[in-house]
Amino acid sequence: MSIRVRYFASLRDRMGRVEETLAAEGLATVSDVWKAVGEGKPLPEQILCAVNMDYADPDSPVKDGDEVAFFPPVTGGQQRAR
Amino acid sequence: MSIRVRYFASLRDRMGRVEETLAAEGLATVSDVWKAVGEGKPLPEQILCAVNMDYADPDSPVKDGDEVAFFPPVTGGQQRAR
Amino acid sequence: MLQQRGVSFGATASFVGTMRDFNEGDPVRKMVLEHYPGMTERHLELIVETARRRWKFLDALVIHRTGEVEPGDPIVLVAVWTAHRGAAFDACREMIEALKSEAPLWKKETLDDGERWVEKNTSGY
Amino acid sequence: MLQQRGVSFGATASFVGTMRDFNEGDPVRKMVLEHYPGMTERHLELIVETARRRWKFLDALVIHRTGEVEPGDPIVLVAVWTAHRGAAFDACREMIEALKSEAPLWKKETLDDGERWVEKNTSGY
Repeated sequence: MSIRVRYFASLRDRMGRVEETLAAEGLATVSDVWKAVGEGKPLPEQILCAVNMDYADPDSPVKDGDEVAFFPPVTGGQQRAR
Repeated sequence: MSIRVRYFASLRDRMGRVEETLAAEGLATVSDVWKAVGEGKPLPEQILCAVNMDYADPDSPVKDGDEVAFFPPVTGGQQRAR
Repeated sequence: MLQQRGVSFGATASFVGTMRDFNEGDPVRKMVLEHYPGMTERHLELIVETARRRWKFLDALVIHRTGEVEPGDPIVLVAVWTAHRGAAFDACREMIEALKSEAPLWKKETLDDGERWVEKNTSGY
Repeated sequence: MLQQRGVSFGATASFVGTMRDFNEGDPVRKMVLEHYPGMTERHLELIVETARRRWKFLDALVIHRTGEVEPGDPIVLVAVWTAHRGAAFDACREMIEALKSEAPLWKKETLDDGERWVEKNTSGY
């Protein structure tokens, strides 16, 4: 009956929280989840999302028990050389 | 007053000797050296040559004191994968 | 280790990415590498599997450091063992590019006057 | 060693070529790597210098084994340290190709029924 929402890196700092748990009612897509946690605003284009640890789209479906994550573009690997 | 001639790998086996020293008189080019050691035949196209450890051509000049080497195509590095 | 992987491979290509002490014109003192436990590991495995299907290499290893690192520390290793050297180079390079664009990993730098998240990644060269 | 080369480089690419136990359809028991003392060393250095001018990398290492080797033994190592990973991969690959075509080195294989000189080299892939 719930969806776990997690935030990483700079987005976590901006949200001011590491994770939260939402009631699943009324949440059909990743986009719905974001609206629920992000004060109703649409998901910014540069924010990535994952459902159950697979990359997802704003339109990807979510269901009870899912883990949804939001995070900024990834920056792993070798450090930027500049 | 002499030119040292060296052979490597399969060419050494074929020549039956590792090196020899020739009198420099009458030897103006690598090609002349080969004719002197190779029973008068022209230098085969696939045989590589070096003068004083730098790659050379049949037309490269030689002089007293030089070291001339003849060898087959190189096969270093990773083994042929087949 | 290289020598114990059997005798049917002839080529090993590897890449190590190391923390530099400068970024965007600023000296960097240290760095924290954050990951998404579970998802990061899964995506590193996926990168190996994708490359294995494409190049039929014999073996590959991808290791990415997490947590605090200092300049000079290795951050990422990609190693590939194959029969032919062309495949080893191609797969190794493709895997590090895939890792940089797909694996959930983020860097926060400590500068002289504070911290900052690295916002975008180098696209390669 | 990788971690002690300073903090201005960010990328290390390396290649190891290893002796395989099969060549031209025949099992190979061992191999002798012959070189031209003096000329071989000079040409390995030349390969490093040529690549250094072309890519401005920070450091490079080329090591080629000589004498008797057995299957699984490493034959050649090329390692390159640079700031950017593209240059590291490109230089490493170019250097191993140059080594194979330019460095005076020859292989003699020991088969089950005798010995043979390897007559030509693989052109890359």
